[in-house]
Amino acid sequence: MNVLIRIKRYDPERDAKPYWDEFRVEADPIDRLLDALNTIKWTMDGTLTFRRSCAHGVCGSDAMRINGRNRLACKVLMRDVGNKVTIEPMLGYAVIKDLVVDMDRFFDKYRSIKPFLITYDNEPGTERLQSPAQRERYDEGTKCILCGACTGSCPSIWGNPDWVGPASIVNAHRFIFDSRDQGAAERLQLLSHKDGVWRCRTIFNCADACPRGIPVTDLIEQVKRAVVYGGPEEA
Amino acid sequence: MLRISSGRGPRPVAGGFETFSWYYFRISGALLLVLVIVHLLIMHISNDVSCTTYAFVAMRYSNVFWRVFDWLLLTVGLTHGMNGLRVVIDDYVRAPGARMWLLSISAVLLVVFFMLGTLTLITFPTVPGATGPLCIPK
Amino acid sequence: MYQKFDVVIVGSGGAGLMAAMQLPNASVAVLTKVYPTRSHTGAAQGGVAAALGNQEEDHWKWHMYDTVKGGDYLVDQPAAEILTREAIDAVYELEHRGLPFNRTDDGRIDQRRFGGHTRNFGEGPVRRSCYAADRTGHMILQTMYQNAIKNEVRFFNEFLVLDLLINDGQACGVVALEIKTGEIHTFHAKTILFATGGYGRAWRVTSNAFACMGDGMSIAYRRGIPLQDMEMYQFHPTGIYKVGVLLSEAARGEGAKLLNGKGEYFMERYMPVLKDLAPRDIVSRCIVQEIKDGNGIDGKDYVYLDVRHLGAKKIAEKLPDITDFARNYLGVEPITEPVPIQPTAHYAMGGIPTDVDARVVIDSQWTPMPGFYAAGEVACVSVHGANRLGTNSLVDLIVFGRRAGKHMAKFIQETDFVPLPASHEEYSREYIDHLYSSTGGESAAHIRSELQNEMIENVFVERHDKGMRHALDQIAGLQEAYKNVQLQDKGKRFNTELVEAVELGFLLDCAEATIHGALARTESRGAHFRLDYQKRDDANWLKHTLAYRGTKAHDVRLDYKDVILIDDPIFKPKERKY
Amino acid sequence: MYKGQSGMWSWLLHRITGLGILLFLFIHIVDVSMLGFGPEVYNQSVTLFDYWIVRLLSLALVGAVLYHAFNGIRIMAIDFWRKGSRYQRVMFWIVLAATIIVFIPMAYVIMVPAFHWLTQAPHTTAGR
Ligand SMILES: Cc1cc2nc3c(=O)[nH]c(=O)nc-3n(C[C@H](O)[C@H](O)[C@H](O)COP(=O)(O)OP(=O)(O)OC[C@H]3O[C@@H](n4cnc5c(N)ncnc54)[C@H](O)[C@@H]3O)c2cc1C
Ligand code: HEM
Ligand code: SF4
Ligand code: F3S
Ligand code: FES
Repeated sequence: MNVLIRIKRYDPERDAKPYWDEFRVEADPIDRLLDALNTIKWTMDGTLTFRRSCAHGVCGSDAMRINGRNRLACKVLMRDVGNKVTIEPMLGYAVIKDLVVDMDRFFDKYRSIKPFLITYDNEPGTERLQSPAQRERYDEGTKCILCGACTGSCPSIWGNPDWVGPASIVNAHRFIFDSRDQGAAERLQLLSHKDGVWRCRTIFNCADACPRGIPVTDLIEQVKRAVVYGGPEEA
Repeated sequence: MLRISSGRGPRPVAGGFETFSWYYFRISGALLLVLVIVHLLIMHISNDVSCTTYAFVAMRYSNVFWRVFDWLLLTVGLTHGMNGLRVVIDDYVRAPGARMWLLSISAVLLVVFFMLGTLTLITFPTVPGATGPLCIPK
Repeated sequence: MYQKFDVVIVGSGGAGLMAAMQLPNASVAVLTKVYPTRSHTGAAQGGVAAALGNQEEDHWKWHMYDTVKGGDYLVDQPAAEILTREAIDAVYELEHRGLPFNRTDDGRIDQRRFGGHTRNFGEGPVRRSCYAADRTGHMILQTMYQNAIKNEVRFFNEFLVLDLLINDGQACGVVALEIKTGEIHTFHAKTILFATGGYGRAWRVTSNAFACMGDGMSIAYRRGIPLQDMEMYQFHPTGIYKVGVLLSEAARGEGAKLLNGKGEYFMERYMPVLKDLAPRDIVSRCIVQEIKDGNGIDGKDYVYLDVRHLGAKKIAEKLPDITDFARNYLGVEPITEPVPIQPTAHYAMGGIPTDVDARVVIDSQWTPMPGFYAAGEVACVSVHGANRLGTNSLVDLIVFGRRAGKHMAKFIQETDFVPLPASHEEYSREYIDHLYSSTGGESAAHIRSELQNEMIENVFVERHDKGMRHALDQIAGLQEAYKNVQLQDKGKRFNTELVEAVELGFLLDCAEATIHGALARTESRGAHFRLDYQKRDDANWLKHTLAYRGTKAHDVRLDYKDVILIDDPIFKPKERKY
Repeated sequence: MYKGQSGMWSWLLHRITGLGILLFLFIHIVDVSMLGFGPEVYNQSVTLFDYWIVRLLSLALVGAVLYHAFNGIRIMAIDFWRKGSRYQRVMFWIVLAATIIVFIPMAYVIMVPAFHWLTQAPHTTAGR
């Protein structure tokens, strides 16, 4: 199939402002959109810039705005985009060049919610025990690949770049609801502040954007309840 | 037997203003649901707006219940709405200076309108008989 | 820019981060060309092997036996002992640091079967692979990154390391390109760890990420350090047809079977005991054999992986990602249809030679280069020998990553900084300037794709002299062409075209060493299978290849060092049967 | 423009209606405070409500209040009911439907007097 690909491009070194560029690419219907981007880069215009690594949706490098929604280019197939596709960098992040956005703030926010197991007990000689049900309790959050698609899709962050954002809350959830963790109180405290969970206005763009199928809003709501009820509720 | 970790450390200190604000939206929203619906029914359905004359008000306000009702509507609605305005300002106004100004102005507005409304409600005389028409003449 | 750290770790995959976790009191910099959580370790699905015995009786010695036998006896046995013994503790350490393993009903780490892992020295499959759904690597990477955050490790994200600095025989720093700005930086260090992963992108069909370009191997190789056993490259039997994306062995661990065009579960014919769970080299070869015998699907070059009999529930619970891949990339519904697969380039058993403390050794006499360490896929301790068992790579990362970290912690106490060599940035600057200014008109993408096609034609599951000579000639030509690579993007800022061109140079080096090793090794062993020498030849070839770079593709110097065996009859090399 | 899903539009509407109602509330407090100036002033101000354009505005107000109120319930359901976020999309359609269903009879009652005048010859001071 022959596809027209429109890409919003911007190289601050050369361009005064962003502009639209168009390419025609011959593609197989089950090719990934990432393959088409590579075809452009490798055979038409070497200056086109985007991130990619794993090419199968597990590393989180290539989140971008595809036909208006945040998606991973390596998880979108050509047959799903039709004859014309529009690609833009994600909103809510500063553009470094073309489709590459600055993720440093995103990772800073992730770091801010203490995304690591906090324990005060001594470590046992073998593994800590945890029942399959307790393990299941926080399973969804462990799927996160920190691609940033959710955070970039959230209208709250477009207005307020200081907001901690859905991805960080998902990862806070992963620890708050882990039966082995003892840092729930610290994290809930952090998240009850101004740029914490309350900036989420249940818009659900995040859950729609998440390439890992994480019910992001649901997890955020569980964290909100944990804040108001003073601790995580059981499954 | 399962050994699970002994506890979760300290419980979170309840609160923070933002938490309260979130809660307040919901509580006041639930209250408003009742207040606003009753209010709408009375003002727009069982009466036409053109009939909410001075006399009509006087009749209603001879009963303290309606004064309290309206005062609640005023207070809850205003605080709920102004809290909403505050959130919106926080969301969109990034420059700290401008934000401070706008937030201060809305705080002043809140106080002014609350006083104005409350004063109106309190100072309204309890006139026994109706003065003037119950509806605007057609 | 110039910066100074006690320890510089290049690579933030499992190996690099595991090492970083051992150095809480040192000044550590981790350099990585992608954000840490995007490292390739995150793609690992199946699990990490350790003889915990949570599901059934198991011993590290059984694990060691499987590792040695799986590696077709090209394994250094003392290293395999360390690997399998310390695996147990390393897995507990991961659990303590928060890794969300799947659990048994009594709350312990759940374990499942995996190819080549057996009970009681080969009697039958054993549950040894500790796993977290089918994203164990992802969980390892996340957990380690989280702990790095906890320990406040300094990260330099999107820095492409170009060169290793050596002064007076001692490693003392690296030079790197900051991708975002195009600036060159020097990192001066007492010790350097390379944990840069593999080079699967040398083949057209591969499970590896775009970032797996053999950077670390090539950088060391250019600095006169040999590469060991590069001919030992693993082709995983079950890559998604054409795309190469991996369908983990976990699927077969859970009971999936291979199906040929005649509707036959053919592995039962080849390997009566382990069947579909035989080691990867064998299964890959069986698939290629089936295809050659005309038993491919519709006579084509692929077969099926069949999970239908497992039932929708088990598939959804235990293999969610895999199902997702099949649906997404093939439009196949694994619950009702078999999935088309073919062997895919997967893992480098070879790499930078190291000892069991992850110190790089630079000759057949085991001479270490002070200050230089390597761990993970980039290194060759040799625990995988001629063929790695599934789940043993993650073990390698955590065990030898940890040993590297511990040894470096000691090393920095005992040693002082070595001054940087004169004009230390010169090589890197010239390299980059050349790429910017070249007008030769060659395209890096084109050269890369030629290389990938040549490798899959002639240096794949089955090899022979003629094909490999052809490949070597081709690569010599491609290396010449590489000198004339011309960039379209002349900008400094986030120039990924430049990055790809630099990486292509690395990839060509790795391919060159691979072919030389393979051409010389006139036997078949593990993943190295030659149609013209189909038998294993212990008398002549129970030894490791060391390839030293020459000035041109054709003049690589080869040397050899003995495989270290231990004095135990159980581990004596014998024929490999499953 | 980001192609958000229904939750984005529901939020945007909720925000706009909330602010709209607030604006009305300000006006309303001011006009009610006319009570303090005695019957004449106040009754004069009430006639304002009789302009059909103002009637249309108050119609908008009623619509806004209804949507905001119903969607408020939806938001609370998402917040406090564990399955809320799973059914949020359905609930959004219910909110829209409920808003319209309740709005129509109310609109009818409110607009009838206005329509009445529109169809009759003008004979009041207010109208039009
Ligand atoms: C699809 C797939 C599934 C797998 N499943 C399993 C499994 O189930 N079990 C198992 O045991 N093994 C598995 N493996 C193998 C295993 O995942 C890898 O061998 C292992 O993760 C390699 O880890 P590493 O730390 O050595 O390198 P990587 O994780 O590859 O990390 C390399 C790091 O080096 C950095 N880097 C590279 N070059 C440079 C440079 N020039 N400058 C700066 N930084 C650089 C990169 O940014 C990256 O951070 C699998 C592999 C694949 C491809
Ligand atoms: C009738 C019953 C009402 C209910 C059930 C209700 C409910 C709510 C709820 C739950 C929120 C919080 C939204 C969130 O956190 O995402 C909210 C926000 C808001 N409400 Fe109401 N409300 C009602 C009436 C009113 C009234 C009368 C006003 C105006 C005075 C008003 C103005 C606002 C504003 C301005 C916001 C902020 C909007 C935003 O942040 O997007 N509401 N309402
Ligand atoms: S929650 Fe989903 S969308 Fe958000 S960062 Fe994680 S994987 Fe990406
Ligand atoms: S889009 Fe934003 S507002 Fe909440 S539900 Fe998602 S984080
Ligand atoms: S390239 Fe890894 S997620 Fe798309």
